[in-house]
Amino acid sequence: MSKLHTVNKSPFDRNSFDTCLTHAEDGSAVLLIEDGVYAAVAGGQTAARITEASARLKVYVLGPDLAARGMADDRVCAGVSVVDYGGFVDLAAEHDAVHSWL
Amino acid sequence: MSKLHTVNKSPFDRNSFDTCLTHAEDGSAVLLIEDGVYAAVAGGQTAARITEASARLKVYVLGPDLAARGMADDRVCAGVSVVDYGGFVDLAAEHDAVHSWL
Amino acid sequence: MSDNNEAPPPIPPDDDEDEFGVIKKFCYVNRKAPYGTVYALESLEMVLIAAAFDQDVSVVFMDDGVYQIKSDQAPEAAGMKNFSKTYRALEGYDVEKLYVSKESMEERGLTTDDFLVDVEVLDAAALSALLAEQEVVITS
Amino acid sequence: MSDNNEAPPPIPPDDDEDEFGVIKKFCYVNRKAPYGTVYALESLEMVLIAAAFDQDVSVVFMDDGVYQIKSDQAPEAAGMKNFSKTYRALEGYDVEKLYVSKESMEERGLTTDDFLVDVEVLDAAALSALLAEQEVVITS
Amino acid sequence: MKFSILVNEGPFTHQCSDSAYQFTKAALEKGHEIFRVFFYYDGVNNANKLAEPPTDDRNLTANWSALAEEHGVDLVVCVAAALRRGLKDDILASGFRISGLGQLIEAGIQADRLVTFGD
Amino acid sequence: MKFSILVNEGPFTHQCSDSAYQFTKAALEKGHEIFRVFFYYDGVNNANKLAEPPTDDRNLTANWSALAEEHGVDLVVCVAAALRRGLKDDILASGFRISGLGQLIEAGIQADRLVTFGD
Repeated sequence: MSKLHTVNKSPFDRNSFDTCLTHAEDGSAVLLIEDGVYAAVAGGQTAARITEASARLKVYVLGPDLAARGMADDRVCAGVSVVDYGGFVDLAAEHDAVHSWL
Repeated sequence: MSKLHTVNKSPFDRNSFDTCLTHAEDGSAVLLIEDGVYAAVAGGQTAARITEASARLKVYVLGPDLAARGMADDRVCAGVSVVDYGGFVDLAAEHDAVHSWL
Repeated sequence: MSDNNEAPPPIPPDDDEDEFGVIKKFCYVNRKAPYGTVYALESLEMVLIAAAFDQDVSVVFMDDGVYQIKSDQAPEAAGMKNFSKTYRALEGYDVEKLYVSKESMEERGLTTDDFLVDVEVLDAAALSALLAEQEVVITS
Repeated sequence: MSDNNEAPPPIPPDDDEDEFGVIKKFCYVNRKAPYGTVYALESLEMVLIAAAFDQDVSVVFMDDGVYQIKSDQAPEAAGMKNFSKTYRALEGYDVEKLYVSKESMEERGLTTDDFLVDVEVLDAAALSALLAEQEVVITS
Repeated sequence: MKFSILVNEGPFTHQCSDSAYQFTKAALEKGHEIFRVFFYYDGVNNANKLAEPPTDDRNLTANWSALAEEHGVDLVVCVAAALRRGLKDDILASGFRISGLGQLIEAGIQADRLVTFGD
Repeated sequence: MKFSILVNEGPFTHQCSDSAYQFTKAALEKGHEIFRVFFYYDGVNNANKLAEPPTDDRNLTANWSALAEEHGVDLVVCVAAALRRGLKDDILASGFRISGLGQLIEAGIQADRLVTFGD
């Protein structure tokens, strides 16, 4: 069972980002959406964890949610791919199940 | 201005407990309510922070919210006083203002 | 759980196929504390209904979700309804796979003696493996 | 902010007393990110109305609240309304005391160049002192 | 002493409505005055008279209405927050009134303490 | 591919309703089938036809109704969650129907993927 994990909460306020990274199996995909996109911004305290995670997981971030929050694509950590809603749908279709870390 | 600070979120899930402790001035009061009461339970990872905080702040916990969550008064960390809703009202009246850390 | 909304589902017959002829691994993941928000209560209502569909149901309690099954809950003084006894009824609905995160339990100063139902305690690696094989993951 | 609900308040006359003859220190504390939830938007509507009452208003951005005043917000592609320009209008309503937590800003990899309004950056000690003197603290 | 109360979340969904109600009741029992209870954000959903919780659960809307009836507590729902969420006069429970955000600021000015309950 | 969608939070209050709507629209545009959208918890508030957001903001209830109209998307509101929150037939927007939680389980069984949006 390959999984797409989604995280929609700020890693500074909630624990869902950490819990997701702890439990996502090697090779699965993590998509950051809504306030979850802040985890992917370079220069912040979460950047190291993203870099570490991207060595064993595929990490994606939802572009429209980044743009909403004033974060240009060039502020995203290396190793993270930006997708749009269509890309979100594709990821959900390509994996066997979606686990939303609410 | 003496303050009553309230915290209503679990310290394991949200940052309001930490932020409140960082910003509450010496001598002010902190009342843990709703899911915030878990911070006052002995034996958990937050116990040390409560002990540290109670050296410079007056720390209270709302009894009905502890009981709701199955935590008997004897599981509360030393230095923390248990109050009921009437006690909450008294604390709000005794201090000059209430700061709810939402 | 309630007496004027939906009736609780009947205990399902013990056959191997549900009405759709498909059995999937359904997993309910509970990460939120009870009473502060309604998620624990309404998630439990969901699990009860799911039981009537004869799927392969697992229920996971992790992070603050472990507080949902704390014994001795008494929310009446705070004006709320005590729904904790319903966890004990899950077994009667053939929902028997209840799992608790070891790390979440320990961080909160809890032991298995604190829980009102029998659960299997899994460490992070075992819980990750369990989650990985689920086909439908319902979170709240 | 809206055109079919309440009209924005008129810019208040520059007198020293409000209609109640009392001026209190009102502080709006913003700790939540915009767009993920509605708190930032509706809190801002509250601050605009407050301005009409000629109180001594401060607005604090701390924790994820610092994201509220990030420049270049473009929520249209996500189907949401861009309300960020309204922060720039605060000055016209005589709401000029805007404070940002230094630690919150730095933890998130932000600098003052990232903000769409002029703010005063306060470290934790200075912010604590500011909060301590407020008479009415409104959080959301 | 004069208290004002701000309620930011809907009933059932968050305990904050319960906490606000219990605080208000305890304050009245101690002889304090409640200047106003103001409902903002999802708090406006406290005023929905169509709410029909299971009969073995509490009914917060009815509880608030009873406080207004018995103690004359002023229950004010923010018009802008209510419009956005579809809380209209047609479904407004007894004892509540819909008014502007200015009523909250006034509550903060006039009361000795403003106590906020939310998420 | 067949998708089912679960929406756990009310419109405006949380972005989850927007995300669910944008995902559903994108899936339809890619030729996928939406088996059902199920509204639970405060998600039932998406179906309140009285909602009147500022005219310069999006109207999520209207957006969902349009999806039902144009693509025949099945929008199901949980009856138990709706009763508790006062979301009744009187104020139900077009294209939505109120039914039991079993519809969610069925949606999980019948669809290839269930995607949950919440807080």
